[in-house]
Amino acid sequence: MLHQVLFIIFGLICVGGAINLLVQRHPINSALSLVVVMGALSLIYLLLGAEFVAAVQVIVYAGAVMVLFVFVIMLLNAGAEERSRGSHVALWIGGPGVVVLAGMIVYLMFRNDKHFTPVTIGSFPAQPDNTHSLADLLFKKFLLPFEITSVLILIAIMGAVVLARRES
Amino acid sequence: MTAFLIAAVVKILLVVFLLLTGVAYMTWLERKVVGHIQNRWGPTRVGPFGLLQPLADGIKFILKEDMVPDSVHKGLYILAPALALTMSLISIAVIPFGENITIAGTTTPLQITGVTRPGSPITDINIGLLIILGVTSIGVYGVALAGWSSNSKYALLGSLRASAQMISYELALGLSLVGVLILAESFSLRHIVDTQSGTWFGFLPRWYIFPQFIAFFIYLMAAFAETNRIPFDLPEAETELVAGYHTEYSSMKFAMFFMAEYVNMITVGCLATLLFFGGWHGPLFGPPLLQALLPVFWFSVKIFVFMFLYIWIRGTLPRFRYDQLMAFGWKFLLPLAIANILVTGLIVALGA
Amino acid sequence: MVPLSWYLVLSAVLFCLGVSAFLLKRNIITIFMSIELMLNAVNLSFVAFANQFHNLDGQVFVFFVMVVAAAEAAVGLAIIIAVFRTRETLNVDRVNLLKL
Amino acid sequence: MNQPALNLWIIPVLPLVGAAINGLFGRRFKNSMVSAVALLFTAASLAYAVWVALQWWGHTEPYVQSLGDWISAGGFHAPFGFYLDRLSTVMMLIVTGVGFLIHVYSVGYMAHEGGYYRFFSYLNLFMFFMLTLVLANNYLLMFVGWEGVGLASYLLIGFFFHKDSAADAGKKAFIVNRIGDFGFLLGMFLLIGMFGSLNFEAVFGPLKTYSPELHWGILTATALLLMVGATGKSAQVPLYVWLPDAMEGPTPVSALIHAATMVTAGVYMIARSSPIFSRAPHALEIVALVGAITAIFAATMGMAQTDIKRVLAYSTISQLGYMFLACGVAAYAAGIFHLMTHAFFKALLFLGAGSVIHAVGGEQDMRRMGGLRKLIPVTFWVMTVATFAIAGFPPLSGFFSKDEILWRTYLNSPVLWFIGVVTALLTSFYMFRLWFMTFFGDLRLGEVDIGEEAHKADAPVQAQHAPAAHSHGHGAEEHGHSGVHESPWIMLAPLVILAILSVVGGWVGIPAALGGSSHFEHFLAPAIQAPLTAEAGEATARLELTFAGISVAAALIGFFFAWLLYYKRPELPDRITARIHGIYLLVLHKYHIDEGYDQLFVKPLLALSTYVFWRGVDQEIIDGTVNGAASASQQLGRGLRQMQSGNIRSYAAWVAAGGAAVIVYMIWLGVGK
Repeated sequence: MLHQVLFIIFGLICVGGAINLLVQRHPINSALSLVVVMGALSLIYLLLGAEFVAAVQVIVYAGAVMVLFVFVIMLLNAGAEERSRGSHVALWIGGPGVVVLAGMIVYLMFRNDKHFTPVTIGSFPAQPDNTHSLADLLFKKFLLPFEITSVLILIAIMGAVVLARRES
Repeated sequence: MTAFLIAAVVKILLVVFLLLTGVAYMTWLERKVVGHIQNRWGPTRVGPFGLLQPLADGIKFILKEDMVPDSVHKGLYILAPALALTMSLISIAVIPFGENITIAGTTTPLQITGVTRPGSPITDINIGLLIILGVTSIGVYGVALAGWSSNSKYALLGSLRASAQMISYELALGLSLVGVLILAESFSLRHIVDTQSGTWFGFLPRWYIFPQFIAFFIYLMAAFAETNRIPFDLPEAETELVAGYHTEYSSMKFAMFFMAEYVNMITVGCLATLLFFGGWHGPLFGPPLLQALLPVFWFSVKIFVFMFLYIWIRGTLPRFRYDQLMAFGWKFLLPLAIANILVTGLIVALGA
Repeated sequence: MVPLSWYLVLSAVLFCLGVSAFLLKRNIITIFMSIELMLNAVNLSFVAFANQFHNLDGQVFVFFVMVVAAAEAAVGLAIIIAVFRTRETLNVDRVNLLKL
Repeated sequence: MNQPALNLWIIPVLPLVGAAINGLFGRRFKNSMVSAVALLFTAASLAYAVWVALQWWGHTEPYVQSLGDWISAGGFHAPFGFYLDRLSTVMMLIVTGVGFLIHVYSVGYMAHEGGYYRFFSYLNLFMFFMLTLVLANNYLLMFVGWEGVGLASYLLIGFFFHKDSAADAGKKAFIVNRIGDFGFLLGMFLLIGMFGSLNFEAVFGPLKTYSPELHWGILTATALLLMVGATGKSAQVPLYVWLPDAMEGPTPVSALIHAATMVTAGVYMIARSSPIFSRAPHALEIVALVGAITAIFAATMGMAQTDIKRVLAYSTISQLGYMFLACGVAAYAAGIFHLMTHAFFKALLFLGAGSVIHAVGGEQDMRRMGGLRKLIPVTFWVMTVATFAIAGFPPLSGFFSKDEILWRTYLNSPVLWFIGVVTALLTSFYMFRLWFMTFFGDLRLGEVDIGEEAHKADAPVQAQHAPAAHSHGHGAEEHGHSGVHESPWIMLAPLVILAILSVVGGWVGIPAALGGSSHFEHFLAPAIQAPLTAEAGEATARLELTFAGISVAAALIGFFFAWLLYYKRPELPDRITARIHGIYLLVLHKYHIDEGYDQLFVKPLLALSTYVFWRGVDQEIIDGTVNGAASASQQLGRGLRQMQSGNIRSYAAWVAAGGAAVIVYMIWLGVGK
């Protein structure tokens, strides 16, 4: 019961934030609503028993990535976006496409719900903190991808520096 | 259940009250100490030794006219200080001050988010440290939005600096803690503190400051930067941009930023104490009640030392230049922290 | 007791909101945010399935997604800054020459 | 059976290493270094070959060594394998021995030519392929060597590639050989079809057991196809045309490749395939016929040539014809015997000719030579030996081998024997003609007579040796009368050795009738399989002696005519040629065979490929297809370009629609049911 209430609350916050991101005209409002979405998502992760992921979600996404966005918005002093009609395709092809996509996925999920076991708090993870086992996976089974992503990050940093540097 | 709720509420109110009072007298202390460092008296008028000065300040803040400049981004302008203060207050919730305490038959841990069941060890939230980090990182928004929403060059520059600085030093801060985490093998603050009980060689307390002094040094620097304190207080460098991100703020909103800053200082101090100075551990003696309260005392003493260090440094050091700040953070602290992690991990791995 | 499909549907809805944001917003930065939103939606389903199958691999993948998202944000924002410098606009409808 | 470990592969690989070293780094070496490398590896190969031969001398059964599979497709396996029986032993020794001598000779002869390292690397390469050919234990590997020597000969014929005639000659040799190789390939396919393998044991083993009638038809076809290949390589009618032109190459090359070794590969192949041929009597008859025709045909053409090397070329062809004749009458041993002796004296002749050309500073036209007897005595004497040998005077080597062939031929069919004898007569005639014209009379060097055909013959010659003449140590003017000089000993030494060989070379096969014990034949016997049909006519010693006498008489007659026409009364030939001018010209122009081939094959092929394949197929169909595809895609692109609006959101819209479509399709497929 409590679980469902929490889920509904946070889920509604998520969806509301996302919709707000969609309707807001000023990028900084969109950014903040996205931060809200992410925070709510991290709480939903907690419901799913992934507390470490939740924390990292807050720290990395809300705390770093979105700050970066806000930072850039402030830096470029971006104003409210203009309602230019650049692409009719986006509206007349993409719109229906998205609707169909959403409908299909939702239909698929509900249709296959009988195959799934409902989520109950505490059922997973078995041991009190799954951080250890997560670390085990990350540094044993997924060591190579981990290293590769580290290289990826490095390259991304260099790329960002090169791109953003003003030519002189 | 009711007892549990009551205990929780009581704890929350108590902690918040103590915290805010602490903040208030922190300001007094700062003015006094800096005053003496600069051969002044500091506040003396209000009350003995100006002890009532914080109260007077508080009243002044509340009674002042709360003016909102035109052409500010209204919503965010109001949201920003609230956000800053809230985030700084939230993080206190996961900080443990001591072991159980039993009052009127109810046993409760000295920690807001801690839970205890009879006959079982205290279980507190197992990612406390991460929560603190996350919350502090959210706190950046307060500063950034404040600067941006108040639609003023000084404020904008200040908040740009602030956010850049905070993002940069968060890295060093987080990485400096990893060393301790490797040793303690847990994110739970309480567990970390427990691992620091006892002594090495009978006399040296088992604090992580000793094996992790490099980490502590890094943490100290990063903490100063995170809290925008001298020598890293560029976001509010009076001589350059009037007051940085809260230039346009007045009265209670300004007070919120003010309090947020000091609460952050205290939080950081608590964290340092918990991670490096063995939390509430200290010599215990006397009657049971004293036995129960001594840990809290030791804890506050350690925090006090830390706060004094803050003030002392403020009275002593000049301010960095901005490029120096960034260079220091990225080119010195970050590599050092990584090296520290590597060495610690290596030693632990070899030891295991 | 919450059926798994609720989580999955939530993730699907978020994803589609992200897509539509991508389609409808004109501001490059906002479009980037919608990408982040989509990634988050995918993360949610990862975590949900990790819970479903009692297998932490899904959560590990969330980390990888986060890393990629962070890298993508860094580079993307750098690109945005570069574009803004030359075109003086953030409106994608005005940036349609396939060159800076 | 307990085999000593003879690593046969070393023998061919050694020259290959030499070729590699010279080919890769030779450019930087000094000439002495280059020749040192070449000689070292060739000598090593020779030494090892001798050692191997001694190791395996006593054994009659072949020594087979397989180094593992090269091709293994389904049931078909072609190993890198080597096969040493007495036949290949003989060939191996000839190739390495003569090859080594000619290497030595070349050091002197090529000393002043450009591309020194190139020459020796090619020469070593040839040695490698030739030895592979000889030692292969299956037809496929043999074919590798077969093609390889073709390549080497192409490279060496076109050695003076800056000269069109040389380059053309190389191409001609290559292409004509292709025709033969085509036959060889088809023959191999038939063999695979029949035996499922190309290994000699696998092919010959079953053949021993077959009864003569058992599918002789397909065996005949195979044999004929193999013979086509042999005619191509061994310059038999009708594929001989490339050999005379091949004389464009440097003289040592002519000696090694186009006289001693490569051209005999065909004979070797037939002898090697003796089990097959022995099962196909008709094929054998055709081989004999081809051989006989080639022999007399080439001999007649040889009579009229004035270019010393071309005379030798035609004589080579006709001698090869002899060998074919021998194989055709199932006297494989005699064929190989003649192959060996011919290798000696023909190599000697070519090298001698080279020495002569070298002496007179690049002149190749015999009508400008003469009287060299005094000037270059050593060359004269060795040439004399060789001439008598090839003319078939006892007791020189040529006599025994040729006599053996003729005798066997008679036993088989008197008609072919008669042709053989006439050829012998002609052979001795044109050889002595060469001898007299070159060494007797007085030196006619420099008196350029304006024979219209003479120019045709000379033009390339001058061009070829012009660089040589200039790059000679002493100035070009010394190449007048007084400039005639004996060759250096590094060139003469091989000549002497070969002279000795061509004297004694024949004694290993003295037939019983002449008090010998035709040892060579018995030696080869285990490697050769004679037809099951017992030979006709019984061999009586007296009969054989008479035939020996007849062939000697033929040689003497040839000698007499040559003496009469070119020594006693040198003006006679012109009168005679004037009398029978038509025939003379016909012979001189080699029966217009080349022109005939040109009309018959080359022009039609050119027309076909020009008008049908190039203009028609290539330009119309292929290019048309390509261009059509290009323009079609261009049109398509024009249409699709509308999508390429450059607007990110439009792209995103397409992607979203596509994603939706995919999901719908998957659900329609029933995914996740």
